[in-house]
Amino acid sequence: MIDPVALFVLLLSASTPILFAALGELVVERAGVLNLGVEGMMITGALAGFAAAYHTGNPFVGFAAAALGGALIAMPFAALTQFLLSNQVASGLALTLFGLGLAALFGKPMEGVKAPAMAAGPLGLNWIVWLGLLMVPAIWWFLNRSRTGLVLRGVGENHDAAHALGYDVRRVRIAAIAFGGAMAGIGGAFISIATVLQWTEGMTAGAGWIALAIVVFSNWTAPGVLAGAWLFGGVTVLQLRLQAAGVRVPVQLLSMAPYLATIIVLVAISARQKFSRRAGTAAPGSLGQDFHALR
Amino acid sequence: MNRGGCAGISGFYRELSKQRNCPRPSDRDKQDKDLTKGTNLTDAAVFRAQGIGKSYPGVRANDDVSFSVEAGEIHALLGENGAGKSTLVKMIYGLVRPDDGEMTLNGQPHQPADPRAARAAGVAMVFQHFSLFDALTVAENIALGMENPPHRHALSARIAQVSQDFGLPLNPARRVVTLSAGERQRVEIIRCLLQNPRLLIMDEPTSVLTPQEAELLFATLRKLADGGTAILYISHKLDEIRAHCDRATILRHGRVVDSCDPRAHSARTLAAMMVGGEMRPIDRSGRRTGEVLLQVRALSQPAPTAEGTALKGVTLTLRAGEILGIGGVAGNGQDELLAALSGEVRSAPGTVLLEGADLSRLGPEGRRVAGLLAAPEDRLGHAAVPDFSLTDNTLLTAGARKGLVRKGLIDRPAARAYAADVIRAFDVRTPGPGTTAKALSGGNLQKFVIGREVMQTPRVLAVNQPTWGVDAGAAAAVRQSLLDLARSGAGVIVISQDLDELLELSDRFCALNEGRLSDPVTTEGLTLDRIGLMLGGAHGMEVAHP
Amino acid sequence: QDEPLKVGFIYVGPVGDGGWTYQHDQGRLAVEEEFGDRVETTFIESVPEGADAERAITQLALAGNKLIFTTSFGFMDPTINVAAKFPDVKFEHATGYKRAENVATYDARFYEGRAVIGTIAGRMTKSNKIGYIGSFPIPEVIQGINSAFIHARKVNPDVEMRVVWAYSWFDPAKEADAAAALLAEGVDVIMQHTDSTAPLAKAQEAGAIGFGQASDMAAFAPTPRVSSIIDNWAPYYIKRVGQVLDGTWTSEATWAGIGDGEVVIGEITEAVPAEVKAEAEALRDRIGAGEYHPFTGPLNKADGSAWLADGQVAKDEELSGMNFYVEGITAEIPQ
Amino acid sequence: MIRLVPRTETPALLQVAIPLLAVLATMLAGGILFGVMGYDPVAAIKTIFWDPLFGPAASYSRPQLLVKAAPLILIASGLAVGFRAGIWNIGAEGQYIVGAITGAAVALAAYPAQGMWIFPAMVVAGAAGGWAWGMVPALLRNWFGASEILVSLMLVYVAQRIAAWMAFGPMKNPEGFGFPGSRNLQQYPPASNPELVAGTGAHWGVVAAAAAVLATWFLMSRHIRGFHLRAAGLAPRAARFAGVRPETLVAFCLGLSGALAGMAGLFEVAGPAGQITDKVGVGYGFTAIIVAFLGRLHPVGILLAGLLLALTYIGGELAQLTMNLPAATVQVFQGMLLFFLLGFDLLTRYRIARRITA
Ligand SMILES: Nc1ncnc2c1ncn2[C@@H]1O[C@H](COP(=O)(O)OP(=O)(O)OP(=O)(O)O)[C@@H](O)[C@H]1O
Ligand SMILES: Nc1ncnc2c1ncn2[C@@H]1O[C@H](COP(=O)(O)OP(=O)(O)OP(=O)(O)O)[C@@H](O)[C@H]1O
Ligand SMILES: [Mg+2]
Ligand SMILES: [Mg+2]
Repeated sequence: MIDPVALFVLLLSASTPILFAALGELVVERAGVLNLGVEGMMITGALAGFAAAYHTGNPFVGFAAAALGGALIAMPFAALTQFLLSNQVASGLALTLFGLGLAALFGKPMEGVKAPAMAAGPLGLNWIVWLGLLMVPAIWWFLNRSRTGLVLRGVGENHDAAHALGYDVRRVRIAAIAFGGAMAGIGGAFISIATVLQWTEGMTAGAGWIALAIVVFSNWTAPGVLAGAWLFGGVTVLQLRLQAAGVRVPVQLLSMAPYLATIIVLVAISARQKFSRRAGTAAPGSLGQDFHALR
Repeated sequence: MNRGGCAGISGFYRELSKQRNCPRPSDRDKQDKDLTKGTNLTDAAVFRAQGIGKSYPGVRANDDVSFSVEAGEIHALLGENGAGKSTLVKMIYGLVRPDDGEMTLNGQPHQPADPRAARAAGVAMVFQHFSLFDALTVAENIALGMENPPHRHALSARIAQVSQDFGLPLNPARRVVTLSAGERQRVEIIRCLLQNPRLLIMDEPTSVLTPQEAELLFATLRKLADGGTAILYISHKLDEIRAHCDRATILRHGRVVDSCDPRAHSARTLAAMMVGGEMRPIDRSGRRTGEVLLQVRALSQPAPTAEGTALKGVTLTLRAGEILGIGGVAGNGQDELLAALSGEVRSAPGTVLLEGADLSRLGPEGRRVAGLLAAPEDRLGHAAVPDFSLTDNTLLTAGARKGLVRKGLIDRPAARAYAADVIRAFDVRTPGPGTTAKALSGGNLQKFVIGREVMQTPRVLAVNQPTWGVDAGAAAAVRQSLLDLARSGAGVIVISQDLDELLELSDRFCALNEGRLSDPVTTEGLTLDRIGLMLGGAHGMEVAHP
Repeated sequence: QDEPLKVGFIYVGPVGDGGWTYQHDQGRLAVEEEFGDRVETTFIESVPEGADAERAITQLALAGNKLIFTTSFGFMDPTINVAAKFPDVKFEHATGYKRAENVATYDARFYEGRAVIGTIAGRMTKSNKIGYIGSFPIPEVIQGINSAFIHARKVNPDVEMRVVWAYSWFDPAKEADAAAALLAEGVDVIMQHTDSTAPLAKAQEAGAIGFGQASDMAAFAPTPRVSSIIDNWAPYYIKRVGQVLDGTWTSEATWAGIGDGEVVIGEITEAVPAEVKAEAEALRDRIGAGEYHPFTGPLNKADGSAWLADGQVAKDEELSGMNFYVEGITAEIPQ
Repeated sequence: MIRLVPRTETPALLQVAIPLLAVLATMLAGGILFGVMGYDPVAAIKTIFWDPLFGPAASYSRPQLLVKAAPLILIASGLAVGFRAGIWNIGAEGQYIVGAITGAAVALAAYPAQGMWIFPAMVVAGAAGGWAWGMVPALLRNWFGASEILVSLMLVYVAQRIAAWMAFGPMKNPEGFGFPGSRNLQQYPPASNPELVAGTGAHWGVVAAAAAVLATWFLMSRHIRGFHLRAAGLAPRAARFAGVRPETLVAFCLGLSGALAGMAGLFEVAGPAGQITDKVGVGYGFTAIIVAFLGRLHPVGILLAGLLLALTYIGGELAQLTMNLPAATVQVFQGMLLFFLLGFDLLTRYRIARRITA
């Protein structure tokens, strides 16, 4: 009744914003930083990207601007957590508030206009969808095969040791936060530039929080993030698709499912770590902790 | 394999170096130098420091420090806690920048901007606390410590190769979290070796090692030294230094106060040089054992964590006025035994009895009320809250016995007074009870922690590693206070890896091995050979043949 | 000349939402335009339904506003509560059913507009499948679905209606996914009762058509947006402000539609064939003139039971509690 | 060059000065922002910070400060206890929602009975609901070591969907013409939480918030259990050595903060909000985290921070009303306030010293 291939194509687009944001957050968390400000960075990217795309007429310039915007708005968070050693949970929440508010204020002139249309990429899918898919192996390779990725993991795993070996923990983390901001920005811009083609206040509607859940679901791995993004996107798409096909679905219950699944996965990996001698979760050792080195 | 054999534990029993009934590792090594790729055997100084100074707010950590390390030499750096040893080597490694003075390496000026620059110049360092990444593999850990590591596969091959050459087998694919303390140290050493360092720095490397592991370490160091590497070695274990080091530079309050050949001095004179005065001998007099106070019966417990050790049928009896020493190498259940005594881990009914009363199901508070007190090994973060003032730290354990807490309400003036009492009675050097625990030096905090328990007049006090990482002066004070406590009629259990300490303090001695406690023997007349047998080939150790 | 009349507005969303709140604010601006110095308007936007609403409404009353429009269903109880404390202030609550001496209610007969665009949809679909994105299964939305379906069927007996509930008034990503799901089901016309342009953007990608909702969404004309159903509160707001100014205001329940200009059909673009356009406009005019009621029998309920006999017209009370589909819609309303 | 030197003791003055400094800095930065946007900065700041307290309509907005601040303070008091102990419940929003639902459920089940027992039973049910929702992450952490940060956050979304389900399904008002949302409890006197003294804004939630501040202050600064909590946050092993069971601690902290959040939800739904809707969670649970930090995790600080945040909400509404400042300004403002506070907070832990040179 429902063509699985078509469903999969739906899922690819639906999961793109959260995939970008979650991949970015993955890198940030792998560097040992918990940034709860994803939503604020996404909305900033959505606005910056939309404005740039609108003014230049080029959606790709828009995405570049979104990356920049997301990275920039993350900088107060970076400064607070890396230089002033502020609590990351609180700083992240502040970033979300700040980003949402700022985007709403500066977005006023952008209301009501339409973004330039984007030409479809291969197989009729948006280029950014492809870019997102490509980022999965790229980030996997970066984290697990590249030297810089190794340093980043080292910093996230044990910042004191990384510091003792001469790595600039702060610089690595600030770079990771900027990257996470850029990725979240692109994810947000996918909504404004590629999905809605307009700017409206609050248009990311909580996608950033889902991205955070996905990172946990992924057990801090890039392929896991893809799986998580597909699960979250998939459940939404599937229930809508079933509704469209006239099947009666318990929408509220289904929409809880990804969150429950995330909890179950989290419990499973935590339990594996707790009860077995092999290390289970890949949660970075220094995640969320302050780092302060005296020279 | 060399399990519990003569060479394996000889390094641990300092006396053995005098007895010479085993060849010293260095003697053996000299017979096969070809293992190392030594090139430079001249006695020119590899490293030289001239007038190095470093200030921290309120502290002159290093002041006009000058010394040199020569090729092929194992050079000890001695000094009390806070004498400035770590600061000095951190400057050599580029982690801290000196305020003044000059350093040269191989005759070239040495001013590393960061550790990477220092590594590039030929300096390698093993840290006081491990600088490893638990979740990463051995190969990844090593790659992180190198400037231009070869490709993954090539690196793994080299690690396998070098670790074989030095008799330190390691599997490059293992995750560090699964390794024992000794294996972890190997990772650090291999990481250094792969860089062919000119100068190798080791900051208190043996504090976490089993004797066999320590022995293996010295064998490796000697090999390296014979190959021309200069080695700078920091330790509080004076006998170890006397056995293995060629020269010693002694720091006090950041200044070089002496330089000597440690082999030519006794541990006591070395300690005197460090402290700058004579050490008072310990007074063991006037103790008599009385009735049974504490009984531990067939105490068994699963390992609390993946890295922990299970306790297996531990049984012991402690009498009034008696000090029971429990020896054994780290990781054989010391922490778990202390936790079972302190009540942090509750045990099966009938396993822990104080004066006949079953305390097994009581937590720490209940046991303190009953008179069973404890002081864990790690003072900062376990025995004391680093960020709390000393006053608040008294509330951690002394609330009930000292009436600092009544019906759940805290009596802060009483706590402050008690903290002041402890500070006075135990000569804790600190501005006052309001100081945070982390601001105290290790030795002073240890005196405070022990004092806090002793002054509660426990019936039984159990301590773990009471003088770990503590300098000679403070260590002597702590030991004396334990003897005094026993003299007053309490029972004391001392868990320690320092056999000298155990021989000095205890009336009876047991060995803890893989969570099993041996039967006690009287310390009087106990020989080191006998202890060696009791400790019995330590667990899971691989000692490679040179 | 005495003090200007102060008129306050409480919005549930931001003025910039481009939909529901935006249109209410357009109405406010129209009031300012109409009465110039004689009125002074203020608004508070993004007021959550619930506890904060009561305070925001009170603040408006305290600030001297004599007429206050509370523009979301969720403001119903707070409006009634505040009105009890300010008997000399007049309140207008949108889409609710509770009235008081100084509380009037107003709503728009959106279903009239749905009848018109339903006609266009029925004519324009080639796949004979129309998709409908619903926000929440509440009477207003169900009226719209039924009305659109009835009139699409009238011009195209083969038409089927696919309904997807987004459970949100505004969630662009979700709406886009809903539109995509409908398109995957073979739908080529999308109607929406949610506020973002995301469904139009999806329709554009797929070559389908859609309609502007709440606001004109002219940025998407001429296609995919072939027409729109616009909430136009301006006439009502101007009328009621005028009544307060000349002292003729009374509490009443207003349910106005195309005839009063409250529901406006946006320009039908050239993407729609002229005869279809004419047909739609004719229907619009007949409804506007009161000659035709979109819910005129014979109509059965989806379960087959009879609802309206031939020529019988649905009563307003029935419509305002509508919780069933008409015959021909196969889906079930989620409970 | 300047550098940071850890403090061994924090001067008491700083604890007070830093939040004030942060507020001043926010006013300054906010003023600049308003100026850039073309508003009169002085008037805007005055409207936000002064008018709710002393402006023309202050007699109304002052009590409203209490109404708005009460749930924030109630929730934040509980959260701060946990935060002090190193237990990160960031799911108070979910516990708030569940408490509102379970509390309202009692009322809806009792409807239309009359009785003195109904409201107390609702309070108990609300607290129990929040408690139970908080115990989920607690148990998962105790049994499996699952991070309570992430589990409690996930449970917020689950709770939101339960609320929507309730509003559209089981709890839908049968007399509501098919509209979502439960009966309005304000109109069911035995279940309502009205103003206790007219014109004060004080309802039972305000009383509970005040009680929570007092109780947590007593707990944290006078009682040995509070001492243990603080010890656990700073050095878990030391706390364990002192006699704290980590499992008990986790359960206590999450249970307490959950119960307080659940109570806050109930007071809100029975009082100011009136009914269960799909939007019953309006973000108090998240804002309370900010309040907890603004208040430096101290009960008195939380009291002031809750009032301050309420002030920015109400002042922000006034600024919309009188100056047409967009609603988003308040968000930016709160974000900045928190940024500044967190930034200045550094001074409590470190002092700034000039780098000593040779
Ligand atoms: N980062 C720092 N900031 C301030 N003071 C410091 C810092 N590091 C060390 N100090 C001070 O410098 C002095 C020397 O410390 P250092 O760590 O070098 O001693 P150490 O000889 O290695 O002691 P230990 O035997 O305990 O390891 C101490 O008084 C210490 O308080
Ligand atoms: N980062 C630092 N800032 C300030 N003081 C420091 C710092 N690191 C160490 N110190 C101080 O240095 C002194 C000695 O510290 P160090 O860490 O070398 O060892 P310790 O705790 O004294 O003994 P050990 O580690 O050998 O058991 C202590 O007084 C400690 O407070
Ligand atoms: Mg030390
Ligand atoms: Mg040191």
